[in-house]
Amino acid sequence: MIVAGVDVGSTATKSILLNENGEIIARGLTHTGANVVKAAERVFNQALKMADVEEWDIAYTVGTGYGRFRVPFGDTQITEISCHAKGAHYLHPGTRTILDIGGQDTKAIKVGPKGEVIDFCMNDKCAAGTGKFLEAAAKVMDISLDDLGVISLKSKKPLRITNVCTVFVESEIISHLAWGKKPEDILRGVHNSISGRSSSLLRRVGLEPELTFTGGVSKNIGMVAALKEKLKLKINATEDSQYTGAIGAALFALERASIKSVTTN
Amino acid sequence: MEFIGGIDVGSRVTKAVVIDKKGKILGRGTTMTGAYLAQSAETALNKACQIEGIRFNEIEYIASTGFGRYQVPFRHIQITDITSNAFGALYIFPKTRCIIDIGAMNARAMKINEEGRVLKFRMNDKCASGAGRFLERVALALELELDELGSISLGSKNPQTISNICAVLAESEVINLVTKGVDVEDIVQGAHKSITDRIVALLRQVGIENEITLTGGVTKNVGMIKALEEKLEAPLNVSADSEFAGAIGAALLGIMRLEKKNLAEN
Amino acid sequence: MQTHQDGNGYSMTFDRIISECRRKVESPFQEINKWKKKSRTGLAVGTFPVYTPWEIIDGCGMFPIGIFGGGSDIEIEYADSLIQSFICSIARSTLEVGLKGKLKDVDAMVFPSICDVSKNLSGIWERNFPNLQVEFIHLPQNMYSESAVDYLVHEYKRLADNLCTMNGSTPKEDSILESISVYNENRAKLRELYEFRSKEPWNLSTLELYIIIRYGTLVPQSVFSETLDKLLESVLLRDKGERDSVRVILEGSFCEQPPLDMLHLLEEAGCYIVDDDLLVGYRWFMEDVSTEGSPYRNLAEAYINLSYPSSVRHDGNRSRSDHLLEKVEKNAAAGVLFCAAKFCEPALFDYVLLKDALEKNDIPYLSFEFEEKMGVFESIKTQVETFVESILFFS
Amino acid sequence: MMDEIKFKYQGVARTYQRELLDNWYSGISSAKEKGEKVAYLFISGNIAELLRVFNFHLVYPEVNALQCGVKKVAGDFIMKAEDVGYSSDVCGYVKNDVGLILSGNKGPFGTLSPPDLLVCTYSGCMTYVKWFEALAKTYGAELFILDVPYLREGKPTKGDMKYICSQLEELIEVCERKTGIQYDEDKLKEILGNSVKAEDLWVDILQSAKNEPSPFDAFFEAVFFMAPIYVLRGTEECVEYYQKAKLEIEERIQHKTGPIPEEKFRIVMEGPPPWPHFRSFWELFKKWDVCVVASTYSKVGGIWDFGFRHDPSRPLESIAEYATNCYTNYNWKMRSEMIKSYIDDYHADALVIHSVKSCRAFSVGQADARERFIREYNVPTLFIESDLADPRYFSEAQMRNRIDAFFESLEHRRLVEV
Repeated sequence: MIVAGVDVGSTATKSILLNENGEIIARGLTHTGANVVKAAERVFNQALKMADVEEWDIAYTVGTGYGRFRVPFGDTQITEISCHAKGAHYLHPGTRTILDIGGQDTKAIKVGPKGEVIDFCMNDKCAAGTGKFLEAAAKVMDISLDDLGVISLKSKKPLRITNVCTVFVESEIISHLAWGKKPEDILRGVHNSISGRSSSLLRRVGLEPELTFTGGVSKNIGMVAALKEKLKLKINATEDSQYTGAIGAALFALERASIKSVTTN
Repeated sequence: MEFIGGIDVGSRVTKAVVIDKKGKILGRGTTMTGAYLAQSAETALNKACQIEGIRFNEIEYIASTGFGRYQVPFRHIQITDITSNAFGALYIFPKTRCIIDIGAMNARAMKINEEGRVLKFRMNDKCASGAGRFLERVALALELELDELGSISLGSKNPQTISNICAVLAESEVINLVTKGVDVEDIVQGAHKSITDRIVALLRQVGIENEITLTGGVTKNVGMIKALEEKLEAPLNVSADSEFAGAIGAALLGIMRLEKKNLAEN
Repeated sequence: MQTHQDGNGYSMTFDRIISECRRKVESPFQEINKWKKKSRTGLAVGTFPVYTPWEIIDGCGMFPIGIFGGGSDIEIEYADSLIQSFICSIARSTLEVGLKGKLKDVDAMVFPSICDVSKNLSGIWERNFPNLQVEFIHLPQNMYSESAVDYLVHEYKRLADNLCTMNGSTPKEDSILESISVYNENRAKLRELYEFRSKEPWNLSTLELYIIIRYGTLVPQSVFSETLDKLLESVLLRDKGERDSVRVILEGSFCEQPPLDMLHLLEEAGCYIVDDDLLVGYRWFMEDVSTEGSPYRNLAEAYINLSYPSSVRHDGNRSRSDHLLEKVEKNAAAGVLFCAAKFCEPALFDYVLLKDALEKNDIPYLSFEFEEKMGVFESIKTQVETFVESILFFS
Repeated sequence: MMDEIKFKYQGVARTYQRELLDNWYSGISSAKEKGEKVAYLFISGNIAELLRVFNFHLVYPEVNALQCGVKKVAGDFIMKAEDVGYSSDVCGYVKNDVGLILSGNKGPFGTLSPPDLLVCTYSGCMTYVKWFEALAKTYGAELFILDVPYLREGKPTKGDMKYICSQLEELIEVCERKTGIQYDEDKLKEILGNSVKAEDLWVDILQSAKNEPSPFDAFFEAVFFMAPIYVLRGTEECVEYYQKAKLEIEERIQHKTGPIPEEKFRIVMEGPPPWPHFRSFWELFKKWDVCVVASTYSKVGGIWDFGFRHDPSRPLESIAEYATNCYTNYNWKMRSEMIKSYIDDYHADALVIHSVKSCRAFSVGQADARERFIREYNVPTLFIESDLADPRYFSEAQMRNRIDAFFESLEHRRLVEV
C-alpha cells in the first residue's frame, strides 16, 4: 500500500509518498506560484514518477498547508500544525519542541511522546517575524533568498533591526544601506530579529531539548546559527526538514488508510 | 551660471530636473535608485543636464528631496518630499489644493493653500504602509509584471474585497483568494481598491478640496488612477510631469531660497 | 562652586552634570541597592507612571524609584509571550525588565489606575513575581464628588499601610509631611527650569531638561535637590546661539518614555520645544502641596485640585483643550507637536478633541507616534521637517 | 408534526428577544419628539434601575456598536471616525459610535435621540471615560462620571462602597434636576424586585450548561439571551423574557438536545466575540461539534452566578455593589479563579481565549492567563486574536488554521490516551 502527503505552503509545495512500512519512497518539490491546484498536481506527479507508480496505486492522500483545501485528489485535509508535529516526531523521535517558520505563520509546537500536539503557538495577528521578513530583506538587498543565510554568517558586527513590521523593515534596511552599513551585518540583524521573535514563541509553549526546525527556512544556515546562538540548544535541521509537513500528512494518510481497509474488509 | 537643479531620491527611482531662474523646466532625468544614493543622484541630474547640454558646474543651486535627500553630498539644501511634491504639484496644476503622493514605501495626502504651503498632511506610517510595494508583492504572488497590473485590473467585473490593513497580511489574503480560485483580474482590482480605500482615507483626514493632483510613480498605473477616480467621484490631475513633481518642487523652492539669500546679501 | 567658562562661553559644569545624569538615565537600575542602603527602611519601591504618590513612599522611609520601561536598548525576549503586540511598549518592556531579573533589588511595585493596561498589568506582575509586593491604587476619576477626597485619603492610607507591612513599621504622618516639603522644593526648581527654557530654549534643550527630570526619578530627593541647584546656577552661564527654529509645545508623551534620540531629533529638525508634558507624573502638582495638617488629605486635595492635566485623568469641566491653548499662548508657541506613544489609547483619544480646538484657533499642529524601542526616525524626521518648512518658508 | 409538539418553545428566546429590542429602540427613536428624557450609559456595572426611577429612556452606545457590527455596517462607521482623526489603534466601539453620530445618529436600529444626561460607569474601562468625554463635547450634554474602583483587593473596600454610594446620591440630585421627578425609594425597590426575579432565572439558564449535552451555548447563544438582563433589567418584560427563555431551555434538557447536534467538545470561552464575523466565527467551532458551556463575556455587565443579587431592602448599597461586580472590574486573580471554576464545574475540555485588540480591559493579561492555564492548571488552551468591532482585523484563514489545529490536537490526544 502506498499513501501520499501533499503540503501546499504559501511559497513551496511539497509531496511525500510512503509505503505501508512508513518508509519514504518519493519526494516532490515545487514553487507554489499563482496556481495552487497546478502546483499540487505537479509535486504529486513528480513523486509518482520518482516512485514509478500510478495515481490509482495511492490508497489515501492527505493535504496540508494553507492550500490544503485545493488539493483536488486529497481524501482529507489536516492542518500543518498537526502534520509538522507528526512529521518531526517521525524524523526525530526524541523531539519535544518544533519550530516552523513559514511564509505567513511562524509556529512553535510542543509534542508528546507519540507525536501528538500538546500545545502550539503562532505569531499573533501581526506577520512580524515570519519568513516574509527574509523575503523582504532579500528583495530590497537584491540577494537571492538562498544566499541570505550564508552572507549573514560573515557578519562581525550585527546591526540591531528594531522594526518588527515586515513593511517597515524594508525602509530600515534601505536606510542602513544608505548609511553605508555592510550587507552581512544588516542580514545578521534580520536573522537575529527573527530568531528573537521565534524564541519568544517557543518560550510560550515551553522550550524542551531537542528542538526540531522544520519548513523551508530551516535550510537557511544563517537562521539555524542565529537560533542556536539565541537558544543555546541543539537544533535538528536536516535535508528532509522542509518535507516535515508532507511527511506528517502522509503518516496521517497511512493511519486513515489502515482504518479504511479494516472497515471495508 | 543660472540654473537650478532639483533631485528627488526616491526608494525606487531617482528623478532630477534642471530649471532656469524663471522656473522653466529645461531637462528631466531618471535612474533606478541603487545602493549608492549619491551616485544615483548624480546620474539623474547629469541626464537632466544633457537635454540642453548644460554642464554640471553651471548649476548654481541644488535642492534635494526624497528619502535620500541627506545622501546627496553636492546639495545646497534638502527639503522633505512632502513640501516639494506639494510645491511641484502646484506648479504643474496651479489650481490644485489637494495632493496624493504614492511612492513605493509611502503614501501621503496633503492639503495646500494657494502659495503651496502645506496646511495639513497625513502619511500612512502604520500598518497600511507600502502602497507601491504592496502592488509589487501582489504582482509577485500572481506571477505578473508590475506594469501589467493596472491594465489587468481594468478587466475586472467582480472585484474582491481585500480588507486587511496590514500589507503583508493583505498579501496572504491575496494568496488565499488565489487558492480559492478567484479570477486574477478580480484579485488585482481588489488590491487596487484596497490601496485606494486607504489613500482616500488619508485624503479625507486632511479634508478633500478641489482639484486633486496625483504625484509619484503610481501615476503610470492606469488601474490605480481609475480606482482612485471612481472612489473620489472626481477626476484626478495627472500629467507626464507628475512623476517629477518632487524634483520640480525642490528646484522651485531652491529658487526661493536663492532669492532670499541674494536679498539678504545685497 | 567650580565653574569655568570655556571658549564658547558656556558652562562646562552644566554639560558635565547632564552627561552624568544621562549615564544614570541610560542604565537606571544599577544603583538601587546603594540607595536602598541609605534609606531608613532599606526598601525600594518601584513606581509606574503617572500619578503615583512618591511623597507617601518616601515618607514611609522607603526609596521610590521610577520604573518606566526598559529604554531603547532592551531586547524583548520574555514579555512578548505575556503581552500582546497591540499593547503599548512601556507595559511590555517594564515587564521585560522584571523578567530579566534587573529588579531584584526592588521590594514592591506600585501601579496607578491610569488606564486599562496599567490596571491589568498589576495582575500580570502578581503572577510573575510572587516575591514582589504589587500594589494598585485606584485614583478617583470623579473630581466633583464630595467624597472624592475622603476616598483618596482612604486609598493613600491603604497604600502606606500595605507598604509598611513589608517591614512591620507604621506610616508616620510627620515624615510624610517632611517628604512633601522636599518634593515641593524640587518641583519649584523644575518649574524654574521650565520657565528658563521657555525664555531661552537655545540654552536648555528639551533633551537636557528631560534627562534632568528623569534623573530625579532615579535618585533620592536630597541628591536631586543638590543637582538641581547646581544646574540652575550653571544654566544661566550658558550662551549658545539662537537658531531660526519654530517654537512648539510637545504634547501626548506623558507616560511611555520617548527615546532620547527622538527628543534630540525634534529640536534638530528645527523646533524649539518650549513646553511639554514629559514626565508630568514627576512634577504633577502645579503649585505647592500644603505641609500643614494631614499629609494624606493634603495630597488628596492636591490630586483633585492642583494636578497637571493629562489624558489619564478626567478633569470634568476643566477642559484639557483650554489648558493646551493657554500653554500655546503663554509660551508664544507657533504650533503643537502631538507625540503619542503607539497604542496609547488615552493620548490617542484626546488628540481628536485637542486638535479640533487647535483648528478652531488656527494653530498649526503635527501628529506622529513613537515607541520607546524605536531606532529609526526617518519618518518622524520627514514629518517634523515638513511641518517646520510649512511655517518657515511660507509665513 | 411530532417535532412541533415536542419543541413548543423552540426559538422563543430569540424571537422574543428581537421583539423586545425592537420596541426598546423605537422608544429611543421617538423620545426626542415626545419630549421624554434620554440617558446614555454603559453596560458594565450599569445602574439602570436607578435611572428608571426617573423615567429615562436608556441608550447603551456599546449595544449600538455591537448591532452595527452584527449588521455589518461597523466598518464604514469606523472609517468615518478615522477620517476625523481617531487612530486605527483605538477601540472600535468608540469609533463606531462616533461614525454613527457623524452619520446623523442613524443606525440599522433607527435614529437615536440625543442624550439629556451621560452616565459613565468606570467599572468597564478607562475607555468609557474617553468615550463619554467625546460625546459630552459633541452633544453639549451633562456628563456624570460614576467612579467605581477596580477590585484590586478581591472585593470592594469599605472606602470604595462609601465613595460609590455618595456618588449615587449625587447622581440622584442630578437626575432630579434633569427630569423634575422626585426620587422615590419605593419605586426603586419595586424595580429592584423585578431585577432579582430576572437574575434568578438567568442564573438557572446559565447553569443549565452543566448538563451533558449542554442545552445551551453559553457564548454564541448567550450573547442573545443576555441582552434583556443588561438593557431591560428592572422591567416586567425582562422577567417575562427569562421565564420564556427558561421554558425553551427546560424543553431542550428534557429532550437531551442542545445547540450542537452531537456535542463532542465542551469549552469555556474567554473574551468578546468578533461581531462583524460572528456567524463565520461560530461556524469554525460548530464544524468541530464544540459547545461553549461557560463564558466570561456573558458576564461583562454583571456577575450573578456566584450569588450576587440586587437587594431591594438596601437599594443603593446593592446597586453600588453591583457596579463593582462586573467582569472587567475584576483583577486577574479573580478572573482566573472564575474561569478555573467554570472549567471544573461545567466539565469543560479546554479554554479558548479570544483576544480582541479594541478592548484592553479584556485583553491585557489574557496572554499571561494562557500560560497560567496551560502551565499551572494543565488546561488545553487556545489563543486567537481578532477584534470585536473592526472587520479589518479578522483573518479567516489564519483563524481557521488555529482552531482546526487545536481541535485536531484534542482529538489526537483523546486517541492517544485511549
